[in-house]
Amino acid sequence: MASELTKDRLLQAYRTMRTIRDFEDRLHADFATGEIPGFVHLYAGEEASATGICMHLGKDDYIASTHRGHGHCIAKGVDVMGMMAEIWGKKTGTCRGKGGSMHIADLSLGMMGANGIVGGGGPLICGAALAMKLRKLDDVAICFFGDGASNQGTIFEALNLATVWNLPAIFVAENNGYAEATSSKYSVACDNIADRASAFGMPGVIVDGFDFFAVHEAAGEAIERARKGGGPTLLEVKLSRYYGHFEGDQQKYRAPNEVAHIKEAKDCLTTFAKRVTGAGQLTQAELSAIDAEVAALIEESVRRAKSDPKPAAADLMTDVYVSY
Amino acid sequence: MASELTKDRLLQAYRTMRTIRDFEDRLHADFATGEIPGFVHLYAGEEASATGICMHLGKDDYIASTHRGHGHCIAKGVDVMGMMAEIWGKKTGTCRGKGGSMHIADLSLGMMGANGIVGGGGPLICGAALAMKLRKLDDVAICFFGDGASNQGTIFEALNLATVWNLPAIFVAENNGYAEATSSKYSVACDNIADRASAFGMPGVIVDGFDFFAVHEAAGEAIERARKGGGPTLLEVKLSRYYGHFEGDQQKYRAPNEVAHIKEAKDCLTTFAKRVTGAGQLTQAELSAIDAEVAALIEESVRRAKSDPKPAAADLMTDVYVSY
Amino acid sequence: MARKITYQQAINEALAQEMARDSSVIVMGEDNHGGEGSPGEQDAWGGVLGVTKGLYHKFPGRVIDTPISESGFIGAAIGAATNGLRPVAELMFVDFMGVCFDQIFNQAAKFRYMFGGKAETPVVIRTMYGAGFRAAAQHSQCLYSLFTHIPGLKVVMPATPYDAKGMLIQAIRDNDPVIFMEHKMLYTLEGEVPEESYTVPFGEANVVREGDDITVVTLGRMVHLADQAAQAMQKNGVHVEVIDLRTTSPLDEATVLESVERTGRLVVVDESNPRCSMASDIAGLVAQKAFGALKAPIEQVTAPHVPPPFSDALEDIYIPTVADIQGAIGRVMEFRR
Amino acid sequence: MARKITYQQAINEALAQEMARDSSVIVMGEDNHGGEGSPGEQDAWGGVLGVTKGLYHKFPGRVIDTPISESGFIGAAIGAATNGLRPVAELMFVDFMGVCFDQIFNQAAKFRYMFGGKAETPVVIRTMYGAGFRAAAQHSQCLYSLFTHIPGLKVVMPATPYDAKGMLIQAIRDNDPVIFMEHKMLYTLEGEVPEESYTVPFGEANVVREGDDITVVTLGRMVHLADQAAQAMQKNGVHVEVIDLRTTSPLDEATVLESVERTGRLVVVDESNPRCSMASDIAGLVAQKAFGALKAPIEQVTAPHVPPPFSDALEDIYIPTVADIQGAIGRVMEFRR
Ligand SMILES: Cc1ncc(C[n+]2csc(CCOP(=O)(O)OP(=O)(O)O)c2C)c(N)n1
Ligand SMILES: Cc1ncc(C[n+]2csc(CCOP(=O)(O)OP(=O)(O)O)c2C)c(N)n1
Ligand SMILES: [Mg+2]
Ligand SMILES: [Mg+2]
Repeated sequence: MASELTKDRLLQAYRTMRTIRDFEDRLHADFATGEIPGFVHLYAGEEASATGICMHLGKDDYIASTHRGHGHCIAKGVDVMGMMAEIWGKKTGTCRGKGGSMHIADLSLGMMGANGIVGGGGPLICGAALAMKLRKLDDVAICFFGDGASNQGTIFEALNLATVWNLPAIFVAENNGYAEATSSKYSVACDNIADRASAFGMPGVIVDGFDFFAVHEAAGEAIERARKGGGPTLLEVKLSRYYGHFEGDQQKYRAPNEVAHIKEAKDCLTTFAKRVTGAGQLTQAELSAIDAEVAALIEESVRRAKSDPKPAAADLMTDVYVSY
Repeated sequence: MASELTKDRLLQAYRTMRTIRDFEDRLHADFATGEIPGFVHLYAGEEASATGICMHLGKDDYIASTHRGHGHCIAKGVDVMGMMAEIWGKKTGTCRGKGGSMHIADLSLGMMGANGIVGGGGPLICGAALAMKLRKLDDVAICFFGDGASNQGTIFEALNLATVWNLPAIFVAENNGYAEATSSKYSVACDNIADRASAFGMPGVIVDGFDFFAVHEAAGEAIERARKGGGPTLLEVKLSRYYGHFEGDQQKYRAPNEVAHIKEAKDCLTTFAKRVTGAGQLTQAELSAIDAEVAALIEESVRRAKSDPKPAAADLMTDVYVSY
Repeated sequence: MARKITYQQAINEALAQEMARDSSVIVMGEDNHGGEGSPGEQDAWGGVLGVTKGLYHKFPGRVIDTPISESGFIGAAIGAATNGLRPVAELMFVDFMGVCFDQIFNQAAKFRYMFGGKAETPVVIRTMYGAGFRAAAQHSQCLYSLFTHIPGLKVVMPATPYDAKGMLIQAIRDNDPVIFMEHKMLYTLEGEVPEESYTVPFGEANVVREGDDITVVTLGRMVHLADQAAQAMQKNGVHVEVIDLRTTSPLDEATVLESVERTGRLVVVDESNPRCSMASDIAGLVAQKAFGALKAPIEQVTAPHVPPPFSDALEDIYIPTVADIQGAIGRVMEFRR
Repeated sequence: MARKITYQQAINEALAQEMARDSSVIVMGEDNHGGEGSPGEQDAWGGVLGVTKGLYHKFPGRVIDTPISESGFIGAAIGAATNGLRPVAELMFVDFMGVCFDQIFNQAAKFRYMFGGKAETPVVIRTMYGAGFRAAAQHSQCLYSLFTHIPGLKVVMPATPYDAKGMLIQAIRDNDPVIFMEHKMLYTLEGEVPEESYTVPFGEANVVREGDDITVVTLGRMVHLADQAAQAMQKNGVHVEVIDLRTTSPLDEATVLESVERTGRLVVVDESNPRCSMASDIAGLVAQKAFGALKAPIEQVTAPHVPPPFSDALEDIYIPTVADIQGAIGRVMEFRR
């Protein structure tokens, strides 16, 4: 519950969500100018999910992310400067410019990587969790995946494996209603993704993904259970993405004003601010201060990213193998 | 129900089950002499499943089978002489000696093939069913798979696809309790495979696989629904295999006398015979006559298989492509 | 002069003409129309880059969106091909083959042989390959050598709009499983394409440019770079023969061998990683069957043995360049025993 | 004379010694002990052919049976390798790679590069390959060229019990993902194997037999057939150098090139299908880098471009034979320009 979170934690939550939002809004703007290379999938609108979940995690807990990975990275503590530089293809990037938006990773922070393969993270997270279990750590491993990914064999296999091995793993289905242009109503053969949990002998929980507090609480319970050896959970977070599948998507498959209505009624940042200021936990001034700091941070990250050097030709052939 | 089956159909059911049993018993014996090459997985004990299901099918209905495919083949009407010759590696075999036990197929009879890849048949059956639907036929397509296969991604994907496309497909999980030496209690993360049906928006049905009549009835309902456009069903058939995973398996993972007890208490042929003779539907003499005919058939199939020619060297390079 | 359309339009036209001709042809894949189940427009995407756009409205019920389960739907296309349909399934990026390869190489490719010649599997798997999009390691690979290694598959790599149309029509009519490789950087390439339907047969390489000094064997997008390199070399008085393989399986050995017999020199240009590649395949072929004619080492121009990098600074040197090809041609021409 | 054990025992011993030495080493796969959840014996199987037998009781909790979900558990092994373990996962038959290839080639193989050098993935995937078991098209393939094509993977193919032990220990200690290929027909092969632990480094070919007339480059089970062929040729006065590559990635180019520079003649023997194979890879290498020394065409001896057939009558001619190799050696020796 909101009341359980200290002021510092509330500020942290807001800062994380705001950072993600600004990071993505800025990429949206910069992509339009043609300066940003490659495929870019933005997380704007879904901030409460990554934030509410990752606030429970330390750096030895692992997460596996998706093609839409910026939010998970930021929430797990990956350096924003490095991320921006990476997306701009610079040598100073998190992956030295070799990965780009779809492959940002920082294993030293338990961030196993965004992933260009839909469903790719499911098995990997089982492995991270297996290692935790065999090494007798009380860490947890979280697999983020989308509604589209929920139909991929790798995710099903991972769900089964997690229960068979009683792993400290949480499967977070971020259901934003679409896989590219395809509705989850079409692609998912049952009503809710969480309904699939029983097929894999684990609890299934549905949570409102616009509500940071609801996500935080549901995730907390699942993570607590996992840390205590209680096994995996399937957590379905219902939310929406504000931008297209990737930058450039015209979104003709969506209802007119669909996004506008959601933003208006449910935006996670707006509802969070309303709630914490209404309850007297934080002031608008405190939030505005964060807004300003985040804006400056993002501005600085872009400034640096633009001026940072590209990888050198010699970098092409390194980092393929540890040895030879 | 038993009462709905005509005498001819009862005789057919018994003949099919007896043919499968004798075919497998004979392979077991011949394998021990070292004459039969390759991996051979026997279906003995599970006859009521293939028979009870395939009796509802015509030759335009499709089935996809597994590595344990002889029973499905025989029940679908594949020529026993050709099958035996195939398993012996002869040119007269169903697949001209190129496939062997794990790849017997006869597409002209809607038998899409045994399959050496666990779970391989799931997607294929969706395709056969999609073709039926688009071609506006009222045929059905059946995917046989094991408890072990029920954890394979391809099967999960196929279950989802079948509902998404509302296909005339039936998924028959033949749960014999083991995948090789691994118990389904370990590998399947929920109590019954049929419990997974709800995760894929389809009815799930459990049936006693030793009881031909139970299988026949449950399959009949599912097939009827599918033919009428009512979509897929997941049918879990609980049964047991009498021999090892493959020939050569010592079966140390099973309880002592496990198989003996099951044979004693539940054998599908014995219970079938008891029931139909008890109800006065068939006489013991009629059954014995079939026994004798089947024994002669199998004997003849082995005799021919032994004396038939092997493929010629020139056969190595044919049948790779239709053209060139 | 004939009408000019793009490679992408040529593919779309081939699909439309074959669907009109034969009602057993269907198209399926992720967002192949786009918008299924959604509140907005159907045919919202027409494939991730719009290649199948418009087919949905022309052929009701025959352009099918799929869930993201490549084993499931590619396998379904294969199964449907055994039951009277001629499906064209789209594997969006060839890089995703790893989640569905079994259905392709153990099922579709082997049915005919395993079943003693009694199966036909007329399925086409269209897929997008190649680097240049800044799409990084999991969306920029070539991987055609993996399919070429597998007996039972045909592997088709059109380099021009003309070939894209004619070879896709051939692929659809062909009774074997065909992997149809579309280079993402070629979609916007324009070229002359007849409006009427036609086929380009498999196993017939295209001599893009004739020359007697040296043979360059290449395929896919590299055909254009090789041709540019050849054109540049012409100015130095080097007459380069450029051969576009067009299909890697079946392979037109005769055209390659005949050319090298004549020129005595060979460079193979292949965008993929080098090990066990088409470059090595062709080099090995010639070193065995046209050795007597060879006057110089066979040079292979390929991407290096590293995954495709993201940054343009790296990707631009990862992909073989015209200069790389010229360099190889130069070295081979200069070789003296 | 040192102790003799089988190839299979050598693998088992390597696993046991490494598990004893390093508690982060675990073993997992389908029935790697066998009997999990079952009423009877645990360690009932020890792998489908008994290769991992006995480890279960020696290393409680560290030999893990898996459900049949290769993407799931191979991917889990990879994930565990990024979090402090050194898993040895078994892909029972290499033919099953098609249901889990993505985890191997897009995940494990690319982590290090995609992540800018900041990942290590010390996973070993043990798998069984090759023909001769009458196991037909889906249980008899080689497929190592597919892994070799992929940058980021190491591919290891021991031909002897000695190499099996030393290379498996090296694989486990290696910090890159390693595909460890075990030929099913070699399991019963006996050879001298030291009891103590040792490693055989990767990228160092083994000159099995020295000779100055012709070089035969080969790998895996074919090493033994090539050596027999060489022995037979010796009687005709032809001195054949036989090189066992031992690893296809990394590749010991130097040993191959040095030998061909000396002999001027090359036959490559590879059990796999021919297209884009190791045979073509080596032929291509030599045709580029040792061309000047070549006196004759490079012959490739491989299986034909067909799936492995079931019947012994066909399988025996599908697999390259000693006679095939002798024939190729003979032809290359006789070649005169
Ligand atoms: C195996 C695989 N198939 C297809 C794709 C192409 N693709 C990338 S994202 C995406 C949609 C994913 O939808 P979802 O899982 O709901 O995540 P979202 O984009 O909504 O966050 C698709 C089809 C891919 N990257 N990998
Ligand atoms: C993809 C794949 N993984 C593993 C195997 C090896 N294998 C063959 S049968 C089998 C067990 C199958 O168990 P189940 O599905 O329960 O069928 P059953 O043998 O009991 O009929 C295994 C693991 C295989 N053939 N294919
Ligand atoms: Mg989504
Ligand atoms: Mg079973």
